[in-house]
Amino acid sequence: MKYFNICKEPIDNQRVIDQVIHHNAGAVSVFIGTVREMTGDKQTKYLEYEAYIPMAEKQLEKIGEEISDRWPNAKTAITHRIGTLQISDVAVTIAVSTPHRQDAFEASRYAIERIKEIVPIWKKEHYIDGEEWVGNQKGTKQYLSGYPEGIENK
Amino acid sequence: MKYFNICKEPIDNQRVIDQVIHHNAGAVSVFIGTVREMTGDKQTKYLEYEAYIPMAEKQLEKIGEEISDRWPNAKTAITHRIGTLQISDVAVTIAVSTPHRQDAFEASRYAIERIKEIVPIWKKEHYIDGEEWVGNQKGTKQYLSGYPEGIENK
Amino acid sequence: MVRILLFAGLAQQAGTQDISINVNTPISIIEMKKKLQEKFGHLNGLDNCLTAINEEYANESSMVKAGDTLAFIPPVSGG
Amino acid sequence: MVRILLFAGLAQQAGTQDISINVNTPISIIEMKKKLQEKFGHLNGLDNCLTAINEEYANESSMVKAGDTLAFIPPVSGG
Repeated sequence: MKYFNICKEPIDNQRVIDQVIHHNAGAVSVFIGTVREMTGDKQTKYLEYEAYIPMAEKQLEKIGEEISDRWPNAKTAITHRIGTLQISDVAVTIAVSTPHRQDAFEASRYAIERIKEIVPIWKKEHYIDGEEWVGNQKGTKQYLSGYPEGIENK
Repeated sequence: MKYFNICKEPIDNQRVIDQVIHHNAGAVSVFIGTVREMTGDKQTKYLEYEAYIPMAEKQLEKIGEEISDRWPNAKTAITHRIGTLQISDVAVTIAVSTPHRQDAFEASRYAIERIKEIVPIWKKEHYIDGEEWVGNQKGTKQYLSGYPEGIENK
Repeated sequence: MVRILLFAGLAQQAGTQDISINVNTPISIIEMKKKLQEKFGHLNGLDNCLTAINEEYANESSMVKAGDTLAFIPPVSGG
Repeated sequence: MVRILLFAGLAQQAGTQDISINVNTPISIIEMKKKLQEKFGHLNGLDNCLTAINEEYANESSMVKAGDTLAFIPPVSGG
């Protein structure tokens, strides 16, 4: 299985975890994003995720590289699911192993924040009373540089 | 399976994760502690963990209650393995689910720090060139109150 | 031909995800956005979305040429 | 009888994990530590280890009585 993977089937968390466990890891921080039913007073029926798959996998890999730059002994694996997801389904699983626990927590958290900034994946909420693409589709946020945060022109 | 569990068999991470996933969880932060081979220049051959099992399970449960007090919508499950563990074996798996990711990371981290303070479990390192019980067995740390941090006389 | 990819709300408005547009000489992304609006009418969010050429983020003044794949990337919402 | 539990380095030094000591009237943990040292000789780390009576942390002045379980808890190192 790829370390940085967009998939259409349910995610096997243990397979993602196994990809980062090794003899000098002492800590693995795993982040699992699941489909939540209630957001404020809005009730979700189900979600749809769409991705620009080849670019999304490249961007996930880039996040892995950023983590290795910041936490030199870290090892990262990320799988994001797309398609239709029901309440409690796993949308994303991130596993980061490091020799010591503080780095694992920080790196795992870094990964999910970066996914939300630079990986071309989109979520459509299907609520009981309507649907919407999430992520500021109305265009009120400006990317003045043309790049998301931390992505530079090469 | 118990939510707060001391076991002698290999830990099934997915079972611990499944215990905290529910319809209003949106984030699960999982911490997995594994046996690391090198600590500085010391090489571990294997570890032995010992526990005061009934009290250890009560203390794990207490950590779950502390988490629920601090993060009201959190749900926690913790399994710690004892006995002989080889390099890369999983010693502890903590899963905390919350509606939003920040709380999950914080609570999961809180849990591992508290385990290291209040849960009666001991680790014996079997190095290539000797063995030792870990945890300041020499008695240089004083518990002046007679209680570990955050445990009060009732 | 330049291959154009649209996603999420943009694809929904345009009614397609994947089209090809003929270009004789390299043109900027700004110019390509104009061509798209000529073809589909106004597309909400096109003005401020990100873009990628051949799977790498680009900016509005980047040039696309025949054989390139240009993706319009609305604000992402994975995770 | 008070049931005494020893763990980790303490159990290793004493050569046992689980013994019973007769008490006629309740005695403090400090006094029980003295009894243990009479029985086993000096035990490294006994002085500053934590204690639990019936699976709850206690302090040195807490009293133990017949039927109680008293555990001596060296600095913990789980996780």
